[in-house]
Amino acid sequence: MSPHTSPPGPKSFQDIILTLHHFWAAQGCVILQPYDVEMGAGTFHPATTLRALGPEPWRAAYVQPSRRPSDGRYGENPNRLQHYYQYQALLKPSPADIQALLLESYDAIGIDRTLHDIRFVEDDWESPTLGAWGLGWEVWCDGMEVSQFTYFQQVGGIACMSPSAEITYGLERLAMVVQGVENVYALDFNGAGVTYGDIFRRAERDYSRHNFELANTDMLIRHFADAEAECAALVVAGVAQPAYDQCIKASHLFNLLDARGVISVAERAGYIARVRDLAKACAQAWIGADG
Amino acid sequence: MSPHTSPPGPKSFQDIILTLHHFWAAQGCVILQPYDVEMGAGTFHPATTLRALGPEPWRAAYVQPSRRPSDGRYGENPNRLQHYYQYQALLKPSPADIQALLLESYDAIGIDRTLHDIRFVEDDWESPTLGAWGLGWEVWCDGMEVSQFTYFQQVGGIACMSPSAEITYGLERLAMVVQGVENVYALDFNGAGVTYGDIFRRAERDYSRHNFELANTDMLIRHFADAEAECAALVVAGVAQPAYDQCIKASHLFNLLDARGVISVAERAGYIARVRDLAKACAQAWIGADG
Amino acid sequence: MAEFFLELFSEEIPARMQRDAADALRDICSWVFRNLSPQDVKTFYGPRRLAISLEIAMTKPGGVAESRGPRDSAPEAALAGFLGKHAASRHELITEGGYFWLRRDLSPTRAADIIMGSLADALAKFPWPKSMRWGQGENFTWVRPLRRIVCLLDGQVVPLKLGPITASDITEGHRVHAPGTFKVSSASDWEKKLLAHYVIADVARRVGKIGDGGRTDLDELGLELVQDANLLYEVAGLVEWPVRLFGKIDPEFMDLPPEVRELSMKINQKYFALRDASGNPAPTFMFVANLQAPDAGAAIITGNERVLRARLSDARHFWDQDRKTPLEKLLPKLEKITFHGKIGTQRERVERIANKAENITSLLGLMGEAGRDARTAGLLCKADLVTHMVGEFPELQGVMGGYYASMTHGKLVGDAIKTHYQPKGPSDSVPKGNVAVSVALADKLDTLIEFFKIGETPTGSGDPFALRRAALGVIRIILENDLRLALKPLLDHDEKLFAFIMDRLRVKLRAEGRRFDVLDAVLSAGADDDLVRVMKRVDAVTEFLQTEDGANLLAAYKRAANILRIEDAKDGPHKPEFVLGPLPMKEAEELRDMLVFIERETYDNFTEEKYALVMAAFAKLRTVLDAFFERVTVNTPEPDLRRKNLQLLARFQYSLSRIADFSKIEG
Amino acid sequence: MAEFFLELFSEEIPARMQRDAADALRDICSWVFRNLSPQDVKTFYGPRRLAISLEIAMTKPGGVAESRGPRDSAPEAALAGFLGKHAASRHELITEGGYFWLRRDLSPTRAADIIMGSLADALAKFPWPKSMRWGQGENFTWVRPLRRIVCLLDGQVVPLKLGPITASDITEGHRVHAPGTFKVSSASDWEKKLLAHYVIADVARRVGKIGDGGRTDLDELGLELVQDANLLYEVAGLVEWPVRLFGKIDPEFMDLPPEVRELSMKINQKYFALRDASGNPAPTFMFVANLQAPDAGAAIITGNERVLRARLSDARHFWDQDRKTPLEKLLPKLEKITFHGKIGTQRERVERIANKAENITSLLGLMGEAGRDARTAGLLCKADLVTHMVGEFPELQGVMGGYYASMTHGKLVGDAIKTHYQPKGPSDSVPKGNVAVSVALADKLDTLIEFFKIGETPTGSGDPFALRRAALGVIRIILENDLRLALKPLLDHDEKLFAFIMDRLRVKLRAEGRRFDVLDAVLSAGADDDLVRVMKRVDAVTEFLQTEDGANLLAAYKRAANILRIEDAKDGPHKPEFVLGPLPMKEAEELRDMLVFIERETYDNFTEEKYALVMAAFAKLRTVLDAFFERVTVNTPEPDLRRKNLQLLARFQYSLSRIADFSKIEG
Repeated sequence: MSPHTSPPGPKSFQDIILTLHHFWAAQGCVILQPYDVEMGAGTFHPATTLRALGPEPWRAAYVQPSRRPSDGRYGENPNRLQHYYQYQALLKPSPADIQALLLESYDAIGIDRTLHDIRFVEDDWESPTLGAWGLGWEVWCDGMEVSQFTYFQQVGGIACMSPSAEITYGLERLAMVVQGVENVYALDFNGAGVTYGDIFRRAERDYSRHNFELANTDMLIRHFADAEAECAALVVAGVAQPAYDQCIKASHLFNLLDARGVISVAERAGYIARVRDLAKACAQAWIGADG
Repeated sequence: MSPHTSPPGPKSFQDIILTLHHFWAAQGCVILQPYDVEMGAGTFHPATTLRALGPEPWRAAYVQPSRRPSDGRYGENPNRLQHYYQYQALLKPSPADIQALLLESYDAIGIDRTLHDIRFVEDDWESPTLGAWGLGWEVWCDGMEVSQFTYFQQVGGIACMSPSAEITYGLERLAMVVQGVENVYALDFNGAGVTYGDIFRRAERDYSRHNFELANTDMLIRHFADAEAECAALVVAGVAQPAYDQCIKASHLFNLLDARGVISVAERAGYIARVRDLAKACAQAWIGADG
Repeated sequence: MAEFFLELFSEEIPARMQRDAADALRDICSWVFRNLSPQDVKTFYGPRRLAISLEIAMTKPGGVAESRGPRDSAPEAALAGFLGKHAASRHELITEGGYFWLRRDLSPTRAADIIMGSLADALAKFPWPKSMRWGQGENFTWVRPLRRIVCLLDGQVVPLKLGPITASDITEGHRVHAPGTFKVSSASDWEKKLLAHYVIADVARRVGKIGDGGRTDLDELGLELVQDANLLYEVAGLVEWPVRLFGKIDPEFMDLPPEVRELSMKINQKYFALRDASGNPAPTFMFVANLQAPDAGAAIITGNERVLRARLSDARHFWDQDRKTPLEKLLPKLEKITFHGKIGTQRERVERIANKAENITSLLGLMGEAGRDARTAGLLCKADLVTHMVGEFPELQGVMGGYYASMTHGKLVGDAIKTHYQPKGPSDSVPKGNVAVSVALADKLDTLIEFFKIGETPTGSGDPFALRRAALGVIRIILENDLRLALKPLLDHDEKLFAFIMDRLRVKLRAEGRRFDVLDAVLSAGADDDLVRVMKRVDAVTEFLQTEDGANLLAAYKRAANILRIEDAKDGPHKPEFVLGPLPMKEAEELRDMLVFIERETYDNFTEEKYALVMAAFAKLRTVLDAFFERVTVNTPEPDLRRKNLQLLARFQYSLSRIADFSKIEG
Repeated sequence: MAEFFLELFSEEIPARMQRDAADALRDICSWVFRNLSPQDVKTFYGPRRLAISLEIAMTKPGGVAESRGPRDSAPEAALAGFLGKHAASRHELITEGGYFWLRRDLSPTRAADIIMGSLADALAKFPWPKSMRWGQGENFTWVRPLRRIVCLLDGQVVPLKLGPITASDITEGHRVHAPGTFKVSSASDWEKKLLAHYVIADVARRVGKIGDGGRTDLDELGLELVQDANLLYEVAGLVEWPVRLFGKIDPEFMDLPPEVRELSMKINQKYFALRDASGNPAPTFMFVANLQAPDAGAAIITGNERVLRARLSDARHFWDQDRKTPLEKLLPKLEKITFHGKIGTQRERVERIANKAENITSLLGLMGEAGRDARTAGLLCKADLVTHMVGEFPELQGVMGGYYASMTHGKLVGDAIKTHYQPKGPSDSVPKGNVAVSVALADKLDTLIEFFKIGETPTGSGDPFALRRAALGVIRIILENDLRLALKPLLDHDEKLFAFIMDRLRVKLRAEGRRFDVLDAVLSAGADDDLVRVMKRVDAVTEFLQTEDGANLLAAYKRAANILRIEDAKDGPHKPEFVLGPLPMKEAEELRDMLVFIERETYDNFTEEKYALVMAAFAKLRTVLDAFFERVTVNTPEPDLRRKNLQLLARFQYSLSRIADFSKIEG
């Protein structure tokens, strides 16, 4: 391996990710790839949702592109994106020094704790669609929420036998703090002249149009029902992860419908409950079958 | 950053990936994340398909989970997987020393060129679904194909203004060579006791059942038509990448239908042509609009 | 006596839970040590620790434990069972009063044993609002992972065990300024060493440092803190070593509505707003760091300013966007928002509110302009639900509608929309001004009417649609604005709903420590749906009852009522007719004449709601009543006279009943 | 004369293109340097370089360039046009023969200029089967990126430019053994230095090293290479420094069908199969590395063995899986495979093939068992298309079906299926044995009939369904098995198809360098759809024509035909009737009698296909024919005699026409 020497100055976006990979790998995490199904948050990755179940120890870290259709701002807002990256570390069981590890990981990417005010602010987490909840914090750096920290208590309606600690870094925000920039599109992506905006700005504009104006809602509604039925059928067949893919799809379809503004307040709860039912069924299938 | 020191002995699967990231980052590549839509090969990632178009310089590297439904072997075959990882580097324009760079990247992950026989064996690449072709090689290490190397000539039906060099590493095969193991499931994943099989074997079994026996073909056929129509509509609306997502989906749906064995030889060509039409339309939309 | 000291050191405890947790800890210790003469209790709480110190006896005195066994005549089996249960042998028993008894001497209990036993048990059931498991998945739960326990009795470690943790004398200080651990030997040692390790253990000292902080910094800036006790305590729960810092607000954000700016600052960032000498919002915010940084906080300020800039940029964007579209244009979007499945859309709702608001203005005697304004405000009052700003900050609903409406429809309409959700709670103020009042009333009345119509009424503790709050709002708006309205027509004559509102009024009075028996008395004296009048009467009666005359009258009333109840049971009822002509006793005649006089005199006053005069008139009854009861034997053997006396008493009751049913008044 | 040397150094050139590329380079240089007396041309090719050396003159001699202008009487405008085109002025022109002429002296051209000009132009259009652009997207294309050019003339660099590259005297050696660059001064210097840099430039030497390699290694192992020239050359195109290595094949794979093992080795891995002394497959494979590794190739061997093991494991898995399901069970799956949209499924197809195969066996005079076998083999011949093994290795279709079928249906059926695609090309062998032959014929005939039925016949170079190959297969199977069959009934009497097959037979003969005119002659002599008989006749006639008698007879025939053509045009046709009775010339009588004799004598022989005897009989005509033409004046003035003579000649033609239409034979 050609030795990798960090460039001087703040780390680039991609260097931050690589640094976190090395950091968490050193903690025994498997460094996984993002899941290749559109989803709203890294928690939906089966390496979190499914592996958080059951008693087997598990440590994993990965990046997850997170699609939040409603958060699109046509590439005009310096802080809001409908597509961004989460860095997720999951440690089961939660180790005793997990908070210290998080802080050390900040050290690693260049946030000096003696100069920056890092805080753990209450944030109880709940995912109604995943039938999951946990307790934890937002982690603030100088008033900016840069991570979320959750001790999982329940996932897919099943109490966690061996509670995991889940750390989710908002990579863009973290990078903005590290690089001291005000506009996400101005982030130095690779330390060699490419900015975040060079890569993603056009997509933000186009997906905002897609999410708010263009996506075919009739189709999305049909596909939601399809994913629901397919998930149920696959659960019956006992294939947990393929079934869970359909659950993820249903969730994302719901998010798209929501962004398109065609779900009434009354219908919302129903959609969420339907996705939760899928998540629960998948969790049962995962636990039920022998690994 | 806590310094990352490679462990002694052969690199773990995840170390190989991180090493390649550092290597290609040093060549000015942006290190991207996998695309979060199911696809058959890293070439489908918009960072390749779309960015290979047009004259703008571009260098990117990333891992892509590749889903090949027909290649499932129920977790029983030591070399075949329906889900595996490609490492993709794309350099536009192709640099003069690109072959040397590839060989140096092998050095980096621990393949000693003085002991191993590395060869470039003709392999002209064509993706009928992407309307793409190029010339290049399979790269062999001791008779094992560990990478593909292609100079793109056409993508989405459009001649490449500034031909890219595309390098695709088959990560599992590469790791098997590096680690000297015969069974993919025995690969050391993280250098800390977790094997590739621990993570993926159950999924291989379940997805093989899904792909060959369970997936609802009526639904897949409908969704193919849906993706086709939606892609066309989004192209008309001028949003290239959202449209292209639908093209990727159509392609994967086709692969699933193929695995389920419901596409006759006669129909195959028709399906492929339909996906290619989508890819071409997306490429036009990408090029046509101002970036 | 010895000092007991306990510190429960955990990962960060939610600020909002800390004070209650300290109280709970105090309660637990007081109970567990109840036999150890606990005293000098002091609690500490903060982000990572909850602690208590108190003086207790080192031992609980011994005594005798007595258990009654079966009857001495019981079969052997019963006796064997008793012996088994207590692990006793036959010779330990005595018989007494026909029963077997087991009496055992209890030795004194060491405080340390109580700590390891009862205290540990009680702490394991600590009443956190939410608690969690962690690590290897033990069943022990805590608000966040418990990492250390210091447990000292008279300076010695008591190895209390809670879940995975065993107590020691080791604790930690500030994460950054003083990493690592240290030993403590007592509460004061702990507090002193913590201070040396950059932790202010006492919340009051932290609050002081945050809220005042010596003030020199604020004085230098010439600014005043906008007082917000909740925020103060919340922030004190977030820091161990509070450091006041000041950041600039970019001028471009100073023309945003202050509510927007300050909500964003407070809710999202826990920043304090400041005012300049003239009381105007200052372009500076105060915040509290948990760090004494070597650069005097420069980096922290930069970071916080950046965050606020980002937040306010977002707000500014919404503000600019929203102002491009008049609220009217948003009405069609309300058609897509279901208010409630059985009630309909928000669009239908605002139509009703508009009608009702206009109706109320006309009932209030206002014509033309005001009615139109009320209608407009009613129609637009929910339109801001679909603005960008309210989508982002739901707390600003109404407020934003107010701003947006005032731009196109003037201040009256704007204010009406702004305040139409008020009062949002018992401490919130009510809208003022006819238009505002009409809209706020209409909004709440509509909610009440519609939910009652579909049967979604509150049950027990369940009130998902906050109808109780709405009812209270109606009451307060009416009363505090002195609105003279017949309420029932506004309720579509829904008697159940009227009763519900009256019940809320009763609860309100009780909560205010006022006599709700008087309310019942007044209401029983004649159905009235003019709340203002009802309360005038309540106030008059209440006030009157507090006078000696009033108390006397009440006593007389009760006496009369008592007599009548008994005699009516024999041959009643006795009608409250005036007995004309001379009566054998002049005291009876005087009472009758006084009643006639009072009734005549108070008739107009009552109608004119001059309740003070009414009561003053009744006050005059005192002497004649006293004389009557002193001299007249009501239950005289002469039947005619007895009837006349009883009729006179009934008339006395009747006269009073115009103002209140005194039988409902406790006395 | 000077040495010209050119090396085109690129990234790896596909092995299959290298030889043609070297030939093309030779052609280009020969053409470009045609005026420089090129000689001693030698080409080199390998994975990364294409080179040529030859001797050429340093200059091309001068000469005169002559252009004819307009007529000297042409208008001025025409003249001006001519002058403009040649950039000439009026005084340069001369007139001659009524035209203007421009004659210019050409100075001698330097070879270097030709290299920089014409050669560069020609190389820019190098006829690669596929070529590509790279880098900055220049329009220049090459088979793979061109990285260096060495271009030397008499040891001096000629800075030839191709695309982004300018020639120099610098090249590179082996990637690993000799990284970096070095200078060369001549072809021999180049070849010598390359050798020192671990590159064998001459392909023949590489092939030699691979295919023979001194043989000591093979001798030690006691093994023989399975010769495969194509593989040898392909591998030589993949390595610059070939090193023979040997790997073990795990015993567990030795009971796989050798086709499976060897296909996997050859196609996928470019490994050579080996045989032991008894000619049996050896559990060892040979392969060629491009590296002389310090561990003597241990790591390389380990790696290659691992690859082969993986591949063979896969194959073994398929083999085990497939054998669990009898082929019959797979037939329903064929229902889902469309053979062609207008023709139907594979299931329908095998039904037809089964019928036809059985029919053919009975036509071949075989009954019972053979018919049933043929039917079974026909029905199952495509079933392996849905086996795992053929899914993986499509090249093994038929072969695998053969293995699988032989397990349950015996060797005859198995062999029939195994060989039923044969012959796959002109060099492939044809099936043998009645059952195999029937199925192979049935398969091909079915394909031909069905595609002709739907009109999908080959056009020009387009033959997407390989019908030409199928027709040739039919021909070869019939001929090489000596099958006596009437072909037309087997073609459902499709005359177009029959003509197509005959045309293929014609092409086949031409390709074999045989006289297809004889075929036409034979076919014209009487429609015959028994190909064996047709070819016997062709052979007999061909052989006969090669004798002096035959040549003479042909000449006589042509003479007779010539006469008849002319005379028939006047008053013909003259019928080929025997003129009975005496004739004026005994030579005519003798000819007649001989014809009578021959016709009588050959009738049986012809029917019995004793064509040699037939020809021998005709040979006897020679002397009488010679005499006839020498002595008889055919075109005598006497009409009767002329008619008789002409009828005699017509009869001569007629007699011959039994065996062939000699007019179709070139001579």
